[in-house]
Amino acid sequence: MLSKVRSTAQECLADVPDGATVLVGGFGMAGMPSELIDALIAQGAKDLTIVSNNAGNGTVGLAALLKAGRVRKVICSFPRQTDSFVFDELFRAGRIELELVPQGNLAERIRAAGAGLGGFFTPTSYGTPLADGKETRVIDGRGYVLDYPIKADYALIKAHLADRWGNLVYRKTARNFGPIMAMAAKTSVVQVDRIVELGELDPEVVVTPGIFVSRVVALGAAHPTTEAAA
Amino acid sequence: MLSKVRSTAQECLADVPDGATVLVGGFGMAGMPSELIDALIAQGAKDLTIVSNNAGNGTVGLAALLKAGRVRKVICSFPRQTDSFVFDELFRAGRIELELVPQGNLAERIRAAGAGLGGFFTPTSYGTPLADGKETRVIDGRGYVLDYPIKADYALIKAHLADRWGNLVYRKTARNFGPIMAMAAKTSVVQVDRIVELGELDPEVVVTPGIFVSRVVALGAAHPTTEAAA
Amino acid sequence: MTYVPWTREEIAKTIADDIWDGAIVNIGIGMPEMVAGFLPADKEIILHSENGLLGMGPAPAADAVDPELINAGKQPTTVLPGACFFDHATSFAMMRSGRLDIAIMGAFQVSEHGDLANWSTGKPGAIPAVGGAMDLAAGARQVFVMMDLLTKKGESKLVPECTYPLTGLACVTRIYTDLAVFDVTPKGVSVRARVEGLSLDALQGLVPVRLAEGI
Amino acid sequence: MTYVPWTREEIAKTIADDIWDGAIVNIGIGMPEMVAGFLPADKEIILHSENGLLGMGPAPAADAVDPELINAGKQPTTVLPGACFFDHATSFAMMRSGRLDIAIMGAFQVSEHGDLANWSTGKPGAIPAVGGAMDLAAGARQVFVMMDLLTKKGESKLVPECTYPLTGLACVTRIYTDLAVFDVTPKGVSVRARVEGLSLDALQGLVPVRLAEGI
Repeated sequence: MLSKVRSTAQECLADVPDGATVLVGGFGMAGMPSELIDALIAQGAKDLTIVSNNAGNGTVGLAALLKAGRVRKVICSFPRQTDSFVFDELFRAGRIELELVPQGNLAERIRAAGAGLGGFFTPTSYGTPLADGKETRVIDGRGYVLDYPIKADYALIKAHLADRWGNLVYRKTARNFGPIMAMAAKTSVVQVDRIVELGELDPEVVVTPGIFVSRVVALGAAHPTTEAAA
Repeated sequence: MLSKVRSTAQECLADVPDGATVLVGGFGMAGMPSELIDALIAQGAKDLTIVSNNAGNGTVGLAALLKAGRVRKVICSFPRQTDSFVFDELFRAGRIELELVPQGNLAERIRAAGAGLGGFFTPTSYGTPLADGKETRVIDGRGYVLDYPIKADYALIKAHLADRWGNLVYRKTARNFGPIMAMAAKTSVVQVDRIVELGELDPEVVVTPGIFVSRVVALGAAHPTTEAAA
Repeated sequence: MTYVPWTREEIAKTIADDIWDGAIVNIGIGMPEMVAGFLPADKEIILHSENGLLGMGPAPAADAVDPELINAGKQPTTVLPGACFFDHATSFAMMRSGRLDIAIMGAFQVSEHGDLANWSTGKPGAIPAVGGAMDLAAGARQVFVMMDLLTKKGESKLVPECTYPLTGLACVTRIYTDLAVFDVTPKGVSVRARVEGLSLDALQGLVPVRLAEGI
Repeated sequence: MTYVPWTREEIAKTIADDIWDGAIVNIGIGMPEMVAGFLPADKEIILHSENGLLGMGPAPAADAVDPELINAGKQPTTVLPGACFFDHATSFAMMRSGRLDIAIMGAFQVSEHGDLANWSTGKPGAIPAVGGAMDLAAGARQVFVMMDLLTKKGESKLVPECTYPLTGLACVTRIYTDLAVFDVTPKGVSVRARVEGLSLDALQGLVPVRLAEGI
């Protein structure tokens, strides 16, 4: 019997090795897999490459992982925020590497890994400093930059509901990077508000097919849980 | 007020010019926009390039369009079927051009157009005769073929429900090429079973956001219409 | 002659009035956010939020905030009837494939060719951050820039060539400033409107780019 | 010694028995379709249909046919609890990114390196058609081929190099035939099973590829 359900966040992340590349979902706090990040901090893997839209806020979640000195490199689109002081300090001290990627190229590079592609030509960043050193090409009169997939060992994702095959539905704008990160990682780990019985999710409304999901763990909701909201 | 709703299939296709590239959805009869194809036949545009998974069955739909001598070229993955005699005859007579594309590369090339990419490296077809004459590259030890987007002037699609903004949901395996074809065409025309009020489609379950849809027309269902099936 | 620059509210209202019925619009973070408050009620304008929402509504009441329903500025938002959610790949596919009618963005500089610089001052030691600016620049059919025409030091931000790091090439189609509104055309920069009391000659005196009217 | 070739049912059952619990499998059109009938009830095996369905069930009763619920062979099908629908780009992304455990396909020829030829005989005048065969070959983690070992003329279909047009390079991992089952390994072709009464030497006599056992 196929079951991707695990009991704890710890169990989901026990095998993350040092040096792993880890995709971390979320845009702002929406879709941020906070409990999985906490479990990763507790687990102890170091020398990580973290791929996420931002580079941590305040002193919790990603920022806490960075603060613990466990991240070698961050690949993101927008590390600079009013409360990104943990990253700022590490970056200014030269203690963390940054690869800055335009948000849409970041999404497409993650998606390309999940689609098994070797690379793609994107118009975004053509003619800008973020294309420096990259291969470019004019196709049909328009300039493009060659970008490569971001393949990852793990993805940490937050979704709304899952079944034991790993089928997922998300909630509102918490969907953001979840579907593409699930596709792109060898092992995709998903924290959900609730596990439902197989067959409870309408086959028409599943957003991430279970084939892209390795492990799911129910950790409760971080949003209003009225019936209307669910 | 934004409304993509049109009254007739004819109205949806009145402006198709000679020489247009037209994406036609469907896999087998599931998702086949038969009434739109009939309207295209009636409309009279010729010298068309048709992009579809197959090249017509029997004497109706795509086969009828081909039979009417209106198609210059077919781009598809599987033209040879037990009842594809119309295509077979035109092809053997040298009266129609065929570009054969593996099914997944066909889907990805359509999707690439819809995602505004200039091209992508795919592992599929590497080392085979279908890669002859194409640029190839070994990336991270694996061989890839460079494929280009299939941009189209029109897409003819069948979905289940639409609202006036063009948001779509599909039904079962009739979804197939619909979502990516809607993205890839300058003008995407969708026949649906039924138009619903704005707000009736749950924002979580819309499959094709209305932004990718130009015109919708309600033409009734070609499947069981019990409440359970809807 | 003396003249009074347009206020930010006036600029925002001008932009809002220029958006057509049925347009799909992405409103950038910062100064452009003011445009949302002036969208005319008699037009149906659909707002795109690049984190994965089309059909965005106004900010919610304080007691209706949902932490999983936010906009690209990470502020709580709402949805209108007809809205839908989608993932990041789909959201940026919308941009890149030219489905957004208008993106409204701030700028450090715009060149006479429509090159845009709005993501980095290039200052050494600054933390670089780009977000979706380059994707919007490359993808939106029209890029409307909203900015003051002059820096605090009185230098024109409309320039022959940008000196700040570029966001995108030849992407800006219109520039709304406190002193004038410009169209960037293949034939050059055309003055679409000026504040009352500011002559074309006087405006030309402020801007090191050849200006004309009615191009 | 005499021997009786395995029937197609026997081959199909052997394949079905080799599929592990929880495996995600794409069953190709033609001879492989028989495998579906032998899937063991005590294992949960998830079937992928490349037209956009995971969790495919058995064929429906005649009165429960839905023309919008079909499999890759364009035949009516059903869904199991846990199934989901998706578009073609997603379906083939699953293949290309290595999420399918097994694809079962027919073949004209397989080379000792695992090269597969199954889409075209290269005959001039034939209508070429490829469908999803090349995508499955390039993407599935394991490709199981189901075929007769010999052509009607008695020529081996397991060959040093394919002479028919290729579907994919070095993709086949196991070959199920009417006379033997082979593993394609980096060290060569290993005989996994033979029909009773067919010695390794006799099998080697039929196949122009060096065979071994237990590689």
